[in-house]
This record gives sequence, structure tokens and C-alpha cells, in this order.
Amino acid sequence: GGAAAPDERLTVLAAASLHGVFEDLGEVFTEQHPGAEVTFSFAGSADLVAQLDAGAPADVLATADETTMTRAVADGTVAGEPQVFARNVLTLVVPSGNPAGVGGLDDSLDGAALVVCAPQVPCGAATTALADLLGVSLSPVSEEGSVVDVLGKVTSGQADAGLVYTTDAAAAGDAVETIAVPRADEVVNRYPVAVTTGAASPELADAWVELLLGPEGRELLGDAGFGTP
Amino acid sequence: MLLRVPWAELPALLGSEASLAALGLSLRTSAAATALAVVLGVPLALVLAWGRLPGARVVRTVVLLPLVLPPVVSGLALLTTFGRRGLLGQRLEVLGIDIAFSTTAVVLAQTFVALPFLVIAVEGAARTAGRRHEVVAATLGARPTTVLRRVTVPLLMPALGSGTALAFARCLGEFGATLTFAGSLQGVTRTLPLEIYLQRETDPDAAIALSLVLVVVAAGIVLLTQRPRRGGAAS
Amino acid sequence: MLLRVPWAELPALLGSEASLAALGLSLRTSAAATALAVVLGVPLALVLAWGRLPGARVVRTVVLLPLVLPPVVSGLALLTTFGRRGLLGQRLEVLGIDIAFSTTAVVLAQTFVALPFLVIAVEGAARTAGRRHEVVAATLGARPTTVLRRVTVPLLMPALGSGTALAFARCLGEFGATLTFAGSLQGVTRTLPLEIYLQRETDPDAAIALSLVLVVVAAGIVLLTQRPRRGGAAS
Amino acid sequence: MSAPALAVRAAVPERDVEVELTVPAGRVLALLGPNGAGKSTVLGLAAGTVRPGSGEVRVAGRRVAGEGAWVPPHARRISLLAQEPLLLPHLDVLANVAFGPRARGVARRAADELARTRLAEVGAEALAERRVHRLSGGQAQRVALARALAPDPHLLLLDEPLSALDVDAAAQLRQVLRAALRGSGRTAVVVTHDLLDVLALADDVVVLEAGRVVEQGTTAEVLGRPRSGFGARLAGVNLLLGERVAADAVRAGDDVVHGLASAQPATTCRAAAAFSPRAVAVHRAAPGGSPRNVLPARVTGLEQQGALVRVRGETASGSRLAADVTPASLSALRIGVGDDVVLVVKAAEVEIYDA
Amino acid sequence: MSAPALAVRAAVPERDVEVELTVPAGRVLALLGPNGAGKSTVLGLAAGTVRPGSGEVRVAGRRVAGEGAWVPPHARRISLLAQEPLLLPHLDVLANVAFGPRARGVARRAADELARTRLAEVGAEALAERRVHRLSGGQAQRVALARALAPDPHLLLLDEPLSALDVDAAAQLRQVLRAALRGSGRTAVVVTHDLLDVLALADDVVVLEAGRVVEQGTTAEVLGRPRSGFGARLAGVNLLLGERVAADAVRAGDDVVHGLASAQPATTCRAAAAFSPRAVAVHRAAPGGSPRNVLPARVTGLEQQGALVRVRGETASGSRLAADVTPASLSALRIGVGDDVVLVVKAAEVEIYDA
Ligand SMILES: Nc1ncnc2c1ncn2[C@@H]1O[C@H](COP(=O)(O)OP(=O)(O)OP(=O)(O)O)[C@@H](O)[C@H]1O
Ligand SMILES: Nc1ncnc2c1ncn2[C@@H]1O[C@H](COP(=O)(O)OP(=O)(O)OP(=O)(O)O)[C@@H](O)[C@H]1O
Ligand code: MOO
Ligand SMILES: [Mg+2]
Ligand SMILES: [Mg+2]
Repeated sequence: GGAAAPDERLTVLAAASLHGVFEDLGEVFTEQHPGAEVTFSFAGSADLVAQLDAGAPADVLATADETTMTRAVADGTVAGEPQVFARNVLTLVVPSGNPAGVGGLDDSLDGAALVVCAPQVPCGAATTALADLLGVSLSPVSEEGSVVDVLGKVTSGQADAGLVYTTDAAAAGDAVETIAVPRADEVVNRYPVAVTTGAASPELADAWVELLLGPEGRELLGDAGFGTP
Repeated sequence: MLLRVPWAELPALLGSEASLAALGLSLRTSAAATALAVVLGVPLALVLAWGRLPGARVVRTVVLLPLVLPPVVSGLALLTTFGRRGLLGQRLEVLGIDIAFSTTAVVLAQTFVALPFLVIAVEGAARTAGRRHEVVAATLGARPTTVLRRVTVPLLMPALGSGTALAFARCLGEFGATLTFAGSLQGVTRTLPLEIYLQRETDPDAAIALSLVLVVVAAGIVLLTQRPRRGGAAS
Repeated sequence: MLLRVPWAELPALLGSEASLAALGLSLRTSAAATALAVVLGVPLALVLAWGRLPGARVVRTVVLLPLVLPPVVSGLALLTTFGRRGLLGQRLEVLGIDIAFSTTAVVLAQTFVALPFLVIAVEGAARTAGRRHEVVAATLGARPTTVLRRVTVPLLMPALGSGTALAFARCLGEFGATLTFAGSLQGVTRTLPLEIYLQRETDPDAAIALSLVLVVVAAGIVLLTQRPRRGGAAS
Repeated sequence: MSAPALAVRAAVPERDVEVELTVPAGRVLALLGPNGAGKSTVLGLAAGTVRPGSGEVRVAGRRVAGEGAWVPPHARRISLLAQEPLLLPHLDVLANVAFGPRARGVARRAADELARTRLAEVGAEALAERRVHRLSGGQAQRVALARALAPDPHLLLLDEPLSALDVDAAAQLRQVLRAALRGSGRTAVVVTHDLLDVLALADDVVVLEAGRVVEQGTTAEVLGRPRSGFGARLAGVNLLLGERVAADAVRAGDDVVHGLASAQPATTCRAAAAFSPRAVAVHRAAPGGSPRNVLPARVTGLEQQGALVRVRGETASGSRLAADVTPASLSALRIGVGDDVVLVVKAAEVEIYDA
Repeated sequence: MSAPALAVRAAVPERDVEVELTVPAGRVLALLGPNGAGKSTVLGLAAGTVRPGSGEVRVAGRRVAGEGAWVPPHARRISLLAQEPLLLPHLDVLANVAFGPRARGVARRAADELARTRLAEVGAEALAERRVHRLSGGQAQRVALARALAPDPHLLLLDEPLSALDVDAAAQLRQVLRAALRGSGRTAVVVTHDLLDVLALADDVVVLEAGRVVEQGTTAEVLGRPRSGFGARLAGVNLLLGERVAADAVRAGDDVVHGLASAQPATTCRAAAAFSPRAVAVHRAAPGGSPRNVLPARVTGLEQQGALVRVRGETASGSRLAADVTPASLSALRIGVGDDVVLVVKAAEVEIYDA
């Protein structure tokens, strides 16, 4: 909580993977809008949509894929057309030192513990698409419910390799080594944003979307490893 | 886990505004929820232990459920009850009360998961102790309120103490129901476990450091209340 | 929650291969973990209740911790102990035992969270009952094993029963530690709560339906073991 | 006349107890009977720890239990010393004794002082600061007694108050109780198995057997002319209960006993014949001569009692009789359990009265 | 000679108990003493439920407790009836009694049969199928006694086995115990407050006071010539313990009592003077005439005992004495508690012996 009561409050519901970028962008925003305070609620995209539907107070919704946003549109909890503000592609990560000697999505994975996202979640859908594209069949030891869980398995060394977003790989820093996957950029995951129907301060919400889509937003997203539309 | 703690950076990690806010919120909500759990749980436990309620088994089952439900399900259950479209929530909204996604919601979620600890501990003790001492006190002229104050509560004190400690620790650790039911707004609903969950995405080291704080606080509370107990009672 | 269940589609939702596999896996691992928790927990509880162990308070605190830790932290704790790079995990791997991503890991995670339920229930009952009846049995010539079999266990049966039921139900509901530690592969490590978590991404209605199954099974188990208890014992 | 302090006319079917008894205000009733006869149950009915299945209980005229009525124990102005001491384990000895007065509103210091007095009376003042689990069996019993006496109740219910006490303590506490009960205008019901307690404490006696009142009257009446087997054995006399076959003879089964009829004319068909064990001689075979009462019996027990030995026997019709003989004559007779003997008693030693 | 069945020479400092006693094989020892004297503690030492702080305990010659040695209760071949019945609440009555034999390896049917026999002996066969929480106090005590007798132990330890029993049951069970203990070659220690138990059951007597053995000997010795106040009060005689001031006189404080010296020459300086309460006359003022023993005292209690009233008094030096008088003479004297009286006893009634 801030010191003095803010004139206006902006509440942003955002996918957990946007945590770092959005916190930074929030600082820029408050500089530009003195007297406004930005509060974030981070959770899985499906969670956010459900919460919004259950009446969570929010001005802006940013999800990690278009499927969940479509659901929010159907619920009538967001106003207007959602706009894509970031793109993400998959990459292969291995624990630092690459103990299993993985070289890519190929035979080097035989006998190694590969972890991917489950097909039900966005990164899993992308994984399936990529495998189809490359004509390989993956036999993962685990299909996780979120990309963070995949990354966690790799950083902790439980798994020998994992398919995650490039942004996640970037955030993990030295804990993992990245192995580029050919044609990965052909399978793109898009991040849409929208102002909610029940927004308490629609002007600020619009301003946030504008900032996100503008140069400052692009720059910060780029720094975090996101592609921009 | 200790091995992986970045000791040098610990002060910085823990001192961040977000961490402090989360810790403060956690302590406040846990205290409130524990108090609520005691107020609701002790009478409930006594009724369950002593009463001959026809529906006692069902009531006990409902009270125990949060203990065993996965966090997501607990959250869903709360949301469908107290949420804006929930059974009770709709009525409350008519009265102008909206609790979902507020600090109240956090307290509610924590009370929900902490209540069974109190009820189990107190009911178990009350059941084993029986009402023998209460009956003796009554035959000496003590009215029910006096019996409660001077016999029942002192006799149940050890159980109540450890039940309360467990309940408080459980409140501190509550995660799933809070996330689903209250959201994760910094300073409002983002408790320590939620902060840890979030930090894990961007800064696993910070997550481990915060986890350690949580473990230490919880362990400290559980440990503190384990006073050496008295020997067997003469009967 | 009941209102939001899509009753018409329920059979189809529950009958899906994924749901059935998850339910089956959950039941099997929970049974194994509960058995393990009983085998480990009962002796531990008796030692804690009766023994004069110098470190009893610390041991009890450690045992109780999983009860109050948030799921992520539990998972992290298991990972740093039994994980491939964990303290014990490394040694096990040298012996050729690799539990990562196996059903064994699920059982381990469930045992970890279920153990405190057994220990609390049995220790509490053993402590309140005292050793009076055990002493009487010994003065009648019963050797310790006989005392355990014919006095201690029967006397603790109600507590053991409800402790086991809670442990089993808790195993069924275990989510966080399994997710963090064991992974999520259909038929191998994806238990019912993990399946619910996943379903929620694509089909919230299905998630609610599965949650309901979980609640009903857990409630049924908790309810079943609440046999009417005996009246006060003559002393 | 004012209402009796206690009137019970109630049944507890699950224990097969069905009693009717009255204790006038200011009197002390001894409640006697074999184990399991229902004595504790009657106290429980009066105290409110047992609910009657039917009937009613009145304390000082007020209906405290019965259809529609229920006054909880604390509101009955009674004090119950139960058969188990059941001291409150979280309080020390002093606080246990002070509990009743405190519960009835006495200030802390006054209650503590009263408690110390009561403890001194039962010889347990040195235990005041002890935790209750560090007491011996008899010490706990004394403290429980002090606690029951402390609240100064209208009606005092004492279940075997002097059991578990050593001879000195029992004698001393009997006096304490006597002082507390007799001449204080207090009403009390005392359950006991000890004749001395009855003699020292009780105005009236009720004997229960198998959940029913089988005898009641003043202490002198019941012990002087017992009409129940239990009363007789307690009083230490032999009793044959049966049909009056003559003004001065009673038949019980096949056993006929002649004696001295009481001065009052007989009014009932049932009659009792009572005689002291000391008046009974034991022979191996029936003797000739004056005694009119000759009862063949089988020896069921031999028991030393003070300087004498008590020979217990049972006749073919099941009458249980006792004879006190000197050890010398016993060894001359050379009898043992199971032997057939003849019990002989002079009619002049037998009293016959209405039963 | 074979080792004694039980030899205790041990201290339990936290209870201030320090005793040394021996029970020869085949004999029955009565353990007597005031409440809190340490009787239950001694049984606990023998049974293995109390650990000695120092010293040792031997059962049949085997060291079962003491530095470095510890044999747990179940391996001692003893059987303990504790002061509280403590029946096993999850078993019915029959299973409680059969527990000991079963634990010692007797087959189920044989154990059940044995249990039924034992239950019949204590008059509780009808309770065999009862759950234990549905027993009355005395019924529970009977079952506990049957249970203690069932395992057929080498050494039987009984803590107040006949308390809480009705007169009939107590008399009957005293016989059961007598049969079980005497002449069976079984060794037993019985704690009791009842003189009848001592007379009926015990070969030897040990009196404890404040955690120490103050008297021991055969039953006849101790009751015939008690050397402790407690023993004397139990035997029902007055006792003055003090210094021998003449062959036939004892001084205790300021009180001097003359009597008949025993045939054996005096060997000790400490001596005892014993006389029956019946031999003591009570006067308001010192009478003239023959009696040589005149003891001024203050009345501390009046107690009905059978046909007589017992007057209890204490002299200025603290000797506690009793006098039995008829109710008629008492009412003639018009004395009450607190009055000063003079107790008079003929020297011919007083026995003087070594203490
Ligand atoms: N569990 C205990 N812990 C500590 N002290 C105790 C305990 N039980 C008894 N005592 C004390 O030890 C002493 C001896 O007690 P013990 O029970 O042996 O007496 P007792 O001779 O059996 O008396 P009673 O006739 O009242 O049963 C007493 O002073 C008593 O207060
Ligand atoms: N809690 C109980 N539930 C059911 N029956 C009981 C209960 N307590 C006692 N009884 C039974 O009720 C009857 C009367 O018991 P009660 O305790 O009144 O006897 P009592 O006269 O006090 O005997 P004692 O001299 O042995 O104490 C007995 O047959 C007994 O078995
Ligand atoms: O928060 Mo848990 O440990 O998955 O119930
Ligand atoms: Mg009774
Ligand atoms: Mg004792």
C-alpha cells in the first residue's frame, strides 16, 4: 500500500509470466500519471478469467494466450476487441552443464527426461504444433500444467530438458542453457490485452493499454525476451 | 533447502517492499483468521464432542473437508459460495457487502482452512476428557458458565493452544484458496505464499529465501506452543 | 458448487479416459501412501507421546510442518531432499534408484503431507489415554508386543481410524507437492487434483465436476470412519 | 409439616432401578445394599447426574426431575461426593476444595480460608499446595470429602465417603462427618458398607437390593429388627424370613424356628426370626436335650472375627446362617468347608416379629 | 533356605519412601499404615510400576530393579491389583479376566473357562458379558480382583482388594482370597485398612508410617503386642511407647503407666504399655482407690462402636488413648468433645513389653 491515498487506482489482472515486465512498466506508468496507483494481480490466465467472471475488481486484463481471452469476451467481462501486445516462441532448455548431453529435439533426447507443457495449456498447444511441424514425436516424462512448472523441473535438475518460452529461459538466467529449436519461430503464442467491462477508471485503463502497445512497452517486452506484434 | 539459500543476498531479498508487504499482510490476516477460527471452532468442537446432535457426523465431515481438499477446489468452493454469483455472495451483495477479492476474502479463506485444526484438536481432547469433571463441578454448585470458564477451558488449554498454533501456521501457509478466491493484489490479498509463488517465476532464489522465512515462522510457532505437559491426572 | 455442475454432461465428463486414469491413480497412490504413513506414523506417535526423547519437540515440529506449509514450499522441500540433486536423492541415484517423475514420487509426496494427520491423531489419543492401561496389562504378565496388540492398538483404534481416514483423504487431495516434485503425466503421476487443475484451463465445467467427485469421495471416507464411539470408559 | 428435603419416586430402566424414598429435612439417611443394588444410581438421581426414565425427584419440595421438569445439578443446592474422588486435575488441592464456595460466589480469600479449615478437619492441611496427581488413594479421598463439605449445601450426598481411608482417618473423619451432619440441621444421604458409619451417622436406613427398596426405617429399627437378609448380615444377626406358622414360630422353606413372640400381637402373615450368631452352637450330629431349634446345614465358610471364628452355613432350603464359636471348640469339632453340621439355637435366644 | 519371594530394600526419594522388607516364599504379608504412608509405592516397586531412586528389589532371588538391573513388570511373574480397578475399557468383563492367562499363553477357550471360574468365585459370573463402563463401583472391584487372581502368579500384590465391597461380598471374597492365598504356597502382599483382612489372610504384618517401616512381625506378634501407634489402633488397643522407668513401668512424655511386666526379662530401654479400651474408665475428676494409672486427658472424639461408645482422648504429652464405655455411663458423665476428663486403668490390665 502507498503512503498518501492515490487519486485514482488502476487494477491490472495479468498472467503470471508477465510479472517482471508489468512491474517495470508500472513504474513508468506512475511516473507518467502522478497520483495514480497501479495494482497488479498475477495468476494463471484461466484463473484470471474465472476471477473476473466471479466479480474480481479490475480495469485491465492481460492473458498469456488468445483462447482464455476469447472466453473472457464470451463472458462479457471485457469491453471491445482485445489487442495483441506480445508474442512468445518456444525454446529448449537444459540444466546448466547439460548433464544428459541433449543437443536438440532429436535422438539425443532418448533416455533423457524431457518435460513439456500439457496440451491443454497454451504452451502445450504450442509444443504439440512445433512437434508436428518438425515431424518428431516427443515422449516426455511429464506434461506440466504451466510453463513455470516445466522451467522449475529443469532448474532443479529433476528434468534433463524442457520446452519453455524464450522469456522464461531469459528470466532463468544462468540456471539453464538454451538450445535453439529450428522453425520454433513459426509457432507463435500471442498475448492479448483488453479493458474490462466493469473498469472503475476506464481512462487509466486505456492509458495502460496505450503504454503497453507504445514504444516504452515494446522496449521493456523486448528486454524480457518477448517478441512484439 | 538451506544449501540453496543465497545467504548473502538474503537481507536484500527479504527487505524488498513486496516481501515486507506480503509478510505483514500474512501476519495480520492470519491473526484475524485464527481468532475467528477460535471463536467459531471451540463451541462447534464442544457441541460435536458432547452433544447428541443428530447431524453431528455430517457437520464434522463438512468441517474437516478443507483439511483434505486440494487448494484449487477449496478456492472454487469458496468462490461458488461467497463469490458475487455465489449462493451467499449474491445475498451479501444486495446488502452492499462484497467480500471476494478483498482482504476479508483472504481472512475468510484462511479461516476456512484453519477451522478444522481447531475443531479436531479441541473436540478430540474434549471427547477423551469426557464430561466427568464438568459433572463434578456442577454437583459442587458451579453454573454452566462457571464450569466452562473454570473447568472446561483450563482442561482443554493444552489442546486449544496447540490447535491454535497449528491453525495460525496453516493460515500463514494458505495458498490455493486465497489465490482462487481472493486474487493476488499486492498489499490487499497477496500473502506470503502467493508472493513466493510469484517470485518463483522470475527469481527462484528469492522464492527460496521467502519459503525459508515461512518455514521458520511456522516451525517457530508450532515449536513454541509445545510446552512440556503435565503428567497424568489423578482421577 | 452444486449449482454449477453440468449434470447432464456429468457421465461423459467423468467417464473420459483422462479422468478415469487420474481417479484410478489417485486411489492407488493414496492407498499406498496411507499405508506407508500408518507404518511410519504410529510408532513415531507412540514414541512422541510416551517417550522422554530429548529432541521430541523438534521431531514433532518437523513432522507437523507439512500440515501448514504452502504446497509450493512442500514441493521445494521434497525436491531439495529427494530430488535428483537433493541430499538423499543423489545417494539413491548412485544406487540406481531414480524416483523422479515416477509413481513412487507421488506416493512419497502424499506420505509427506499425510503423515502429520496420523501422528497428531494417534499421539493425542495416546497422550490423553496415558499408559495406565498398558501398565495394568504388563502387571498381568503381558509382554510389550502383546500389550501393543491387545491394549494399545485397540484403545487407539478410534483415533487411528479417523487419523487414517484423514490421511487418505489428504493424500487424495494432495496437489502442490506432487506437482512440484513428481510432475504430471497421465496414468503415471497425474492424480485427480492435477487433472482438475489442468481441466480448468480448457473446460472449467469439467473441472468443477471432477472437484465434486473428489469432494464426495473425501467426504465419504471421512464420514464412513466416524462410527459412533463408545461412552466413557470405566477407570 | 414442611416438604421433605429429598423425595425420589423414579425408575432408571436401563439399570433396572426403581425406587421410592423420602428423606425428611434435617435427617441423615444411610443407603445400604449389595454391590450393584442401585445406591450410586439413587444419589445420581438426587444430584442430577442420572436422569430418571420415569417418575420424579423433588428436592425441598421442588420438582427437579420428572416429566417436563429438569433442574440441572448446579441449581439444586446439593453437594455430591461421588464414589470416585475425581479431583480437578488442573487445580491444586486447596483450589479443589475452594471450588464449590467460589462457584457459589464466596470471595477468593474467604473461600481459601474455608478450604483450609475443611482440609484441616480431614487431616489434609499439609497437602493444600499439592497437585492432585501426586496424592495417594486415601489422600485423594480425604480431599474429595473436604471438597464435598465445603460448599455448605442443603442436601449432602456422600457415596462411600470413608472407603480407602486408614483406620485412624476413618475414625477421625467419621467424627468430622458426625459433627457436620448431626445436629447441624443438614440433610444427608450416605452410602456405606460399614456398620460403624451407620451407627455413628444415620438417623434412618434404607436397604436396596437389585434396584428395589427392600427395607426402611430408623437405624434402631432396621439394625435391631432387620427385615432383609442384607440388613441382618450388616447388623450381624441371623435372620429367617418366612411364614408365621404359630404365634412364636416362623417357617422359611423347610426350616422352622421357634422363639419369643414380640409383645405386640402379630398383624402379618410374614414374620422374621432373628438371633445372634453367638447364640448358635455347632454340632456334628443333632444333640438331645432342651433346645427346640435344630437346623441341619452345610458349612460354606470359616472366618476369623476377632477372638472368635465365624462358621457360615446354609440349610437345605437355602437359609444362610452364622455361628460364632471359639477357636478351641472349632478345633475340637474338626470341621471344614463342605462338612455337614447341625446348628442349634435355644428358642429363648430367638426373637420373632412382623416382617 | 531358598531366596525370599520378595525382598525390597529401596528408596523412592520423590515420595519420601525408604523401606526394607522381605516376604518369605509361601507367606502372606499384610502391609498396613496410614494414608500416604507408602503402601502403594512398595507394591509399585515390587510390580515394576515404580522405579526405585536407589537400592534394589529382588523377586524370588532375582534382581529386578537396582543399579543396572531392570526387569519389566510382565517378566516378573507377578500380578498386581492396583488401588483403582482400571479395567480395560475396550474389553468386556470376561475378556478382562481372561487377559492375564491369555497373555501368558493359555489358549483362548481354556482362558475363558478359567476366567468364568474366577468370576464365579467373586460372585460376578452374571457380569461376564458386560461392558466395563456399565459396572457399579463394587462390581468393578470384584472383576479387578478376579482378574488379578486369574494369571496364577508366583507373587500376588493386592492393593486394598476388598474396599468398595458390600459386607456380604467382602466376607465372601475374604474367603476366596484366603483359599487362594493360604496353603496354596502362593506368596502375596496385601494392602488393607481392615483388621478382619489381616486376621483372615496374613501370616506377617509390616506397618509403614511416613515412608518407613515402623513395625514388622508375625500377625500374632504385631496385633498381640503392637509396637507402633498404628498397629495398636488397628488391633484396637491403647499403646504408650516410651522409656522403661521400672521393670513394670513405662514413661511416655509426662505420662507414666504401670503394669504387668512380661515373663521374659527386659532387654531394651524402650518399652510399650498396652491395654484394652474396655479396661479404661472415664471420670470427670481423679478418683481415690486402687488403680495406679491415672491419666488426665482432653476428649477429642466420641464414637459409637457396636453397643458401646468409644471415648477418644489425648493427654497433655500427646498420648492418644481410647476408652469404651456404655451409653448409660456416658450420659451420666455428660461429657462432650473438648472436656477435660481423667482416664483410669488398673495396672493388672496393662501389659508391659519390649518395644
Ligand atoms: N504419583 C505420585 N507422584 C509423587 N508422589 C506421590 C505419587 N503418588 C503418591 N505420592 C506420594 O507418595 C507418598 C506415598 O504414597 P502411597 O500412594 O504409596 O501411599 P499409600 O500408603 O498407598 O496411601 P493410601 O492408603 O492413601 O493409598 C504420599 O505422600 C503421596 O502423597
Ligand atoms: N453407567 C452405567 N450404565 C449402565 N448401567 C450401569 C451404569 N453404572 C452402573 N450400572 C448398573 O446399574 C446397577 C446399579 O448400579 P449402582 O452403581 O447404582 O450400584 P451401587 O449400589 O452403587 O453398587 P456399588 O456398591 O458396587 O457401588 C448395577 O447393576 C450396575 O451394573
Ligand atoms: O495447499 Mo496443499 O499442500 O496442495 O493442500
Ligand atoms: Mg456405587
Ligand atoms: Mg495406596
